[in-house]
Amino acid sequence: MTTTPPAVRRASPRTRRAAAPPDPARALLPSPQPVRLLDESGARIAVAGYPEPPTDSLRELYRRMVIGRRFDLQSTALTKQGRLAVYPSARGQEACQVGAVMAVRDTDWVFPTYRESMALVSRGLDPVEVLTLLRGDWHCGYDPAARRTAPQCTPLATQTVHAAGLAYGEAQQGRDTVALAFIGDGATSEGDFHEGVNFAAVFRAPVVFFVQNNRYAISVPLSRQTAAPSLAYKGVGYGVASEQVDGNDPVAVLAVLTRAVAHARAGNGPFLVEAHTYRMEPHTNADDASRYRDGAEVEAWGGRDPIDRLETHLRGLGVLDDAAVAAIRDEAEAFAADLRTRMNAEPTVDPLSLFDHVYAAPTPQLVEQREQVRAELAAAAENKEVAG
Amino acid sequence: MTTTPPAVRRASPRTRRAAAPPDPARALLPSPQPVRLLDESGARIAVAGYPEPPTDSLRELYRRMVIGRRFDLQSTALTKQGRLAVYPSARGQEACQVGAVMAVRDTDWVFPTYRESMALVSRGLDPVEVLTLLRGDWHCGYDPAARRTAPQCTPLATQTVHAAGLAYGEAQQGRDTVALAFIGDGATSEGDFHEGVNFAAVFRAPVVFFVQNNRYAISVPLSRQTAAPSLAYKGVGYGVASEQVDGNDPVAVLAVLTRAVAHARAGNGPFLVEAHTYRMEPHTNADDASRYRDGAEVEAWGGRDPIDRLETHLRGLGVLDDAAVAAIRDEAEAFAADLRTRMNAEPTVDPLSLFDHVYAAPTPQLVEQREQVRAELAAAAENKEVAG
Amino acid sequence: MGTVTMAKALNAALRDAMADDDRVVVFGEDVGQLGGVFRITDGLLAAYGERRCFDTPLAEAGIVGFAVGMAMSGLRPVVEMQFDAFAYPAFEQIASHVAKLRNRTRGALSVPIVIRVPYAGGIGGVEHHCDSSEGYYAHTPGLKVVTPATVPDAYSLLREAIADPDPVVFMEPKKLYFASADATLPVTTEPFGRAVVRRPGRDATLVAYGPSVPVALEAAEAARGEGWDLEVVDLRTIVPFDDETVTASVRRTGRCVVIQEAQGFAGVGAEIAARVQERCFHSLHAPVLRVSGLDIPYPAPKLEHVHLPDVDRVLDAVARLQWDDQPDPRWLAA
Amino acid sequence: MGTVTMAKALNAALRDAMADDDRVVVFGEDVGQLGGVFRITDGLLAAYGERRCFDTPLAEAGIVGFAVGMAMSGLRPVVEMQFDAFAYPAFEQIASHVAKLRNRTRGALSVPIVIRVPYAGGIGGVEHHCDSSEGYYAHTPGLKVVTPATVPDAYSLLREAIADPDPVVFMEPKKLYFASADATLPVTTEPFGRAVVRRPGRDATLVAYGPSVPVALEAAEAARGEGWDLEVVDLRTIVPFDDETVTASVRRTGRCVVIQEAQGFAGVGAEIAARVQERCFHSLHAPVLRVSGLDIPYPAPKLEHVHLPDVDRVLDAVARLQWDDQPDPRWLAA
Ligand SMILES: Cc1ncc(C[n+]2csc(CCOP(=O)(O)OP(=O)(O)O)c2C)c(N)n1
Ligand SMILES: Cc1ncc(C[n+]2csc(CCOP(=O)(O)OP(=O)(O)O)c2C)c(N)n1
Ligand SMILES: [Mg+2]
Ligand SMILES: [Mg+2]
Repeated sequence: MTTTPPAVRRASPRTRRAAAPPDPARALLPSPQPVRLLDESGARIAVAGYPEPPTDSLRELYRRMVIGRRFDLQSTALTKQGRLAVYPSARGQEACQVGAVMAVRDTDWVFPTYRESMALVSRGLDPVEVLTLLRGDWHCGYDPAARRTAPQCTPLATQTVHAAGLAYGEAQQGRDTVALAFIGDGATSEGDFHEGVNFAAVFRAPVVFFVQNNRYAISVPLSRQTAAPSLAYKGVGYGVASEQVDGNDPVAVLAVLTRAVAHARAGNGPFLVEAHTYRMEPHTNADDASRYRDGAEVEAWGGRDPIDRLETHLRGLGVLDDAAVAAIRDEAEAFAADLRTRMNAEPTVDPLSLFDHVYAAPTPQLVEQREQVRAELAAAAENKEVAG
Repeated sequence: MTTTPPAVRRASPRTRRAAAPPDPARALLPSPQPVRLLDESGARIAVAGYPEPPTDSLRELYRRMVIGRRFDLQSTALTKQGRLAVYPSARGQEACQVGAVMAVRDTDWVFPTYRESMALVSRGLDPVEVLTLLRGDWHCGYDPAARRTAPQCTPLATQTVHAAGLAYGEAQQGRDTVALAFIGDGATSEGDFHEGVNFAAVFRAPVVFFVQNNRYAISVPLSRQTAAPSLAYKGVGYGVASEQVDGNDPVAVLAVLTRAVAHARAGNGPFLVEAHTYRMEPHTNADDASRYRDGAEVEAWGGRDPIDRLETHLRGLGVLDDAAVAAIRDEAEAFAADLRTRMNAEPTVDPLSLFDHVYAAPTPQLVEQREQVRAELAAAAENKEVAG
Repeated sequence: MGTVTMAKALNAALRDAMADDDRVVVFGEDVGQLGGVFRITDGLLAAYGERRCFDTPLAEAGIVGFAVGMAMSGLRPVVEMQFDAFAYPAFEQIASHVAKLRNRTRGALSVPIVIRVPYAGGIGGVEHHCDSSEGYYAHTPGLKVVTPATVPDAYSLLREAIADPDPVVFMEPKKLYFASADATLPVTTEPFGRAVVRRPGRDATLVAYGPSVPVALEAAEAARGEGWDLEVVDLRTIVPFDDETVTASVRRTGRCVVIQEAQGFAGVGAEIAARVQERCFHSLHAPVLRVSGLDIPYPAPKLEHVHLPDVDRVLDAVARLQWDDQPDPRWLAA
Repeated sequence: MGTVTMAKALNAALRDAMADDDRVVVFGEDVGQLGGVFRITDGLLAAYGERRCFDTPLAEAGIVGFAVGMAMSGLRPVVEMQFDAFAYPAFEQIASHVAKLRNRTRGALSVPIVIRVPYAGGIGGVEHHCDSSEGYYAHTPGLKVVTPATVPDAYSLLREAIADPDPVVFMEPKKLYFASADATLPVTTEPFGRAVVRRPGRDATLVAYGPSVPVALEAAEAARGEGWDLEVVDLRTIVPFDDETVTASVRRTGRCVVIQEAQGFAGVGAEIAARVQERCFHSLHAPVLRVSGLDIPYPAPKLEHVHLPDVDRVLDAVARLQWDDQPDPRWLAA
C-alpha cells in the first residue's frame, strides 16, 4: 500500500547512462507494422510468435466467413424490404468478426456493438434473435446470460468497462473466463474506452479489447480520431500488451486473437488488438457514404477481400477444392433462405410487456400506468369490434 | 478526407523485414527514466536536449519557491485558525508549482486544480483572491479573464478539455497563446483526461499537460491508477510528445517545461509532462494521511527537498549567499504577514448577489425568488431592530 | 420563401448566424463532410471552411468541454450531440461547467455556447436514440432550455440561442425535422421566455412544447367534435418559463392538461402542473392533469406508440377534467 | 446499542451485508485503506480483505460500469461516489445501462448494484461538493432512489438496497452523517415504497425527505407556537413513491407544503406537488406549496444558509396556506 520514492529503487542518472536498464515499455509496444500472415495474394508469410492456426480451424473460419457474409447481405436486403428498420453491415470485416469469436470459448463472454451481428451469428446465436433489435421488436432478442453475450451496445465504448468488470468478477470467483470486447476506431476516442482499458489493466482482468479500425466513424475519418501512429500504441500508456494486425487477413486475425486470449486467460492481464480493416458498405443502410469517401477507395479495399485471401490459401494447402467451396456456399444459401422465411413472420409484442421488466416487480406507479394502458387497449379493441 | 488503404503506402512485410522503416512512435516516447539535472545533493547532471535555464531564472525560481512554501504554510495555519474552510497543500511540490508557471508567459493561459494555489500566487495572483474559494466567500475570487487563469478546478480532469479548446480557439484567432493544464496522477484515470489530450492532439492545439504525480490521489496510491511503466507513456497513444521529469528537481522541471512550452508554441501540438514528486502534507488539512502512508516514506521524501536542492546548486554557482537567502526569507515572511493581516478581515458577501450571475440577466423565476429572499432579509433585519 | 422543413430552417439559421458573426463555429460528430446525420449542418463546411465547421473526435464530454474552452477564447461554439442519449457522456461538463462558469466567476467568464440536441421519439429509432432528456437540463440552473415546435421558431429561436450570452441547450424534436410549413426566412418570432397561444379556446388549456405541440393541436381539433373548445399553449422555452402566458390562459379556462413525451416522474410537466396549481388554484375547476410518456425506458420501435402521448390519451385526460364538477373517481377509490 | 451516528449505521449495514452474503463487494475511490472520506467504509478492508473492499482508479464512469460487469458475473457491488457532483461523469453509465439493462434484456440480466451518493449541503463544502442530484435519478425509469433521514432507516434501507434485485441510487444526506440517535442495530424499518408519518398533525402536511426531514420536524415544532398542528411525512424512498401515505395525509389535513434542498425547477418536489394536487384536489384548501433550494448553482459556504430551506422559510410557506381561505395575493397581482 505504501510506495517507494523513485530514487531508492532507481539507479542514479549517471549510473544509468553507463548501463541503461531495459525500457519496461518495450515489451508492451505493438509491432510497428500490422501483423500479416497472408499477403494480399493469399501467400503465407512467417512471423515470429504467431504460428499458423490448425488447418481445421482455418477451414471452419472460412466456412463461417462465407455464411457470415451471406447473412450480412441478406440482412441488408431485409432493410430494403422493410423487414429490418436498420442494419449496420460488417461486409469487408469478416476476418475480424469471425476470427475474433473463434478465438474465444462458449464459456467466455463477448461484448459486441451494433456492428457485430455477423460475429454473433458466427458465435452460434440465432440470427432472428440477433436481428430483434434491428427489426424493432425489443432491445435485445437473445438471452445474454445463457449465451454469455452482452446485448449489442450502442452507447459507444461503454461496453469496454462492463467487460473489465465482468472479467474481474469472473476471475474473483475462480472462473477462467475471458471477456472479448469489440470496439470501433471512432469509439476509442470516448472516455469510457480509457476507463475500461485502465480498469482492466489495474486489476489485471482477462479482457481482450479488439478494435476494428475500419477507418471511419460514420463519416469521420481516422485522422480525426487520433494523431497516434496507430491505435495499438495506446496499450503502453495503460501497461497493456498490444498488437496491430491486418484485419483483412483472416489467418493473422485468428492467430493474434488466439495469442491475446491466451495471454489474458493465463492471468497476464488485458490485451489490446487493433485490426486494420474497412467496411465496404455505408455505416448503415440509412447512410450515404458517397458524401465522404470515393469509389476508388472502396474499390481498392474490395481488392483485399478477406474471404478470397483465405480461400486462395486453403486451396493452396489442398484443404479446399471447388466441391468444398460449393458445399459451403450452398450451406450459406440455405442459411439465408431460412432467415428470410423466418423474418417474414412478424411477431407480435404484447404492449403490456412494457411494464414487466422495468423493475423486478413493478412500482405502484407502474401498476397504475399499466392499468391505464390496459383500459385504453380494451377500449380500442371494443371500438374496433363495434366498427368491424 | 479520404484515406488510403495501408498496403498502398506501406512496404510489404517481406520488404519491411529487409529494411524496417523507423518506428514513428519512437520520437514520442519519454525518456525511460525521469529527466534530472540536479542530483539529490544538488550537483549538476548534463542531459542532452535540456540546457540549464539562465541563472537569473533559477534565482527567481528559488525566490518564488521560498515564498510559495511560506504561503503554503501560512494557508495551512489559517485553516487551524478557522480562517480557511479547507486547504490542499502543495508543500513538497514547489518545484512543480513554481517551475511550471515560470515556463509560461502572462499572456498564456493556466488551468489549475484546487492544488495549485501556490502556483497561482507564484504567477502573481493576489493570494487573498486565490483563497476566496477556500475561505468560502465565492467560488472564484480572481478575474480569470484578466489573469488568463481559469478558476481552480475541482471536478477532476475536466479542465484538460477546456485547455484544449482554449488553445485551439486562440490559435484559430491568430494568437500564439499556450495553455498550461495542471492535473494530478489520480485524475489521469478520468475519461476527460483522455478526451482532453486527444482533442489537443488531433487539433494540434498548443497545450502542455503537466501531470504532478505525487503518488497519491487522496489515499489511493499510484499503483491503483495505472499499470503503465510511467504516466508519460500515455503520450504515444495520442501521438503526443512526452517526457518524465524528477519533480523535486527545480532545474529539470523548468527545463523540461520550457521545452514543452516551446514545442507547443512552435505549432508542434501538445506536450505531456509527468513530474515525479510527493506531497508532504495530507491531501487537505481535513485528511488523515497516517491512515494510508507511513512516516518513513514521508521522511524519505523530505530528504529530497526541492528548495534545498536548488539552494545548494545556486550557492555552488555563487548566485546565492547567506545574505541573499536571508533577504528572500524576509520577503517571504513579509508576504505571509501581509496575508495574515488581510485574511483577518472577513468580507461580507451580499446574499442578493446569489441571483446576479446565474444568467446574464435573471429569469422571471429568479426575479421572483430574489424578491422573496429580499423580503425575508428585510423582515429579519426588522426583527433584529425590534429585538435590539 | 414557400415550403420549408424544420431541418432546413435550422440549417438556414446556422448558415445566417455564421455569415453574420465570424466568431460562430459549428462542430461535433459528422457535422462536416456529411452535414450531420440529420443534415442540419449540410453545406456549412463547404460554405465556411474547416475553421468554422469541423468534425471532432468521437467524444461528447470532449466536444462540450472543448466548446467551453473555445468560448473562453472569445468564440461562439454551436455543438451537435448526435442523439439525445449520446449527450449523457457530456453531463458532467454541462452540469458542472457549462451551467456554472458564469456564476463561479461572478460573470467574468461567460459560456455563450449552444448545445444542439436532437431529441424525443416517434421516428422508429432503436434504443438510446429517442430519449426525452429536457428534464435533466431544465433542472440544472444556469442553462437555458429551448425547444421549437414550428418552422419559424426553429429558425428564430436558434438564431437567438446563438446570439444569447448564456449557454442554451437547444432541443430539436426529431420527428418534426421533416415536417414542413410555409415560411419566409429569415424570420423573427417571439423572444426567449415567451410562450405562444397557438390556438385560442375557452374550455381548457393544453400546455405543450416541442414534439407535443402538434399532438396538442390535433387533440384540440378532435375535441371540437366532443364539444370542447381547447386552448393550446406552446412553451417554446422551458427555461426561462413564461408563467404569465400560462397562468393567464388557465385562469381564463379553469382547466389544464400538460403534455410531454418524456417519462412523467419529476419531469418538466410536473413543474408546470405544480406551478399552475400554485398560481391558479382559485380558478381551477379540476386538478391539473398530465399526459406524458410512461415511466419506462424508451421502448423499441414496435411499441413506441404505446409510450407516446397521442390524441386519444390527451382527450381521455380532458374528459377527466371534471366537467360535471365531480371528483375523479380514480383518486377517490385510492 | 445506545447512541449511533448515521455514518456508523451505514458502516454497520455494509459490514453486516458483507458478512451475510459474500457476493457483496464494496469499491470506489478511497473506500479501502482510508475507509472513505466520510469513513462510511471504515474497517471493511481490514475485515473482509482486498477481494471484498477495494480502491479503484479515479474514474466514476469506470466505477459504475465496472459494477455493471461485476453484477453480470453474479456479484453484488456497492459503489461509492465520493460526492454528489462527482457522480456526473457516470451519468451515461447510470442512465443508459444501470437503469435499462433489465428492461433491454427482458429480465435476463439484472443489475443489483447500489450506488451510494453522499449528497446535499449544509456542511460548508466548496463548490461541486453539495449538489442535490436526486432529481436526475428520480427522473430516470429503472432506478430506485432512496434517501434515509434517520439512523435506523440508514441501516435498514441500505440493507434493503443491497438485497434488492434492482439498482438503487442510495442518497446519503451528508449533513446528517454525524447526527446521532439512540438505536439498536441491526434494525428493520418499513420497506421500500413506504413513507412514514414522523409527526402526526391535523392542520397541514409537510412532505420531506433526506436532509429536509429534520427541517420539517423543527418547523412543525416551531409552528405549534403559531397555533398550527403540522404533520410531517418522511418519504424515505422517492422511487417507488408512496402515494397512499402522502395522499391520505393531505386528504386529512387539506393543506400541504413540500420541502426539498435541491433547486426547485422540475425536481422531485414538483412531482410531489403535481401528484398531490391531482389526487387530493377536492380536499385542498390551498395550493400545494413548495419550499426548495433556489434555482441557482449551489452557493459558496458563506451563503449556503440563504439557499437552503430553513424553518423560517417553511413557516412562511405554511402561513401562505390560505388559512383565512383567501387567495394568495402574490398570484392575484401577476
Ligand atoms: C456515445 C455515443 N455517441 C455517438 C453515437 C452515434 N454513433 C453511432 S455509431 C457511430 C460511429 C462509430 O464509429 P466506430 O467506433 O469507428 O465504429 P464503426 O461504426 O465504424 O464500426 C456514432 C458516432 C453513439 N452510438 N454513442
Ligand atoms: C470527478 C471527481 N471525482 C472525485 C473527486 C474527489 N477528489 C478530489 S481530489 C481527489 C484526488 C485527486 O488526486 P490527484 O489527481 O492525484 O491529485 P492530487 O490531489 O494528488 O494533487 C479526489 C478523488 C473530484 N474532485 N472530482
Ligand atoms: Mg469505424
Ligand atoms: Mg496525486
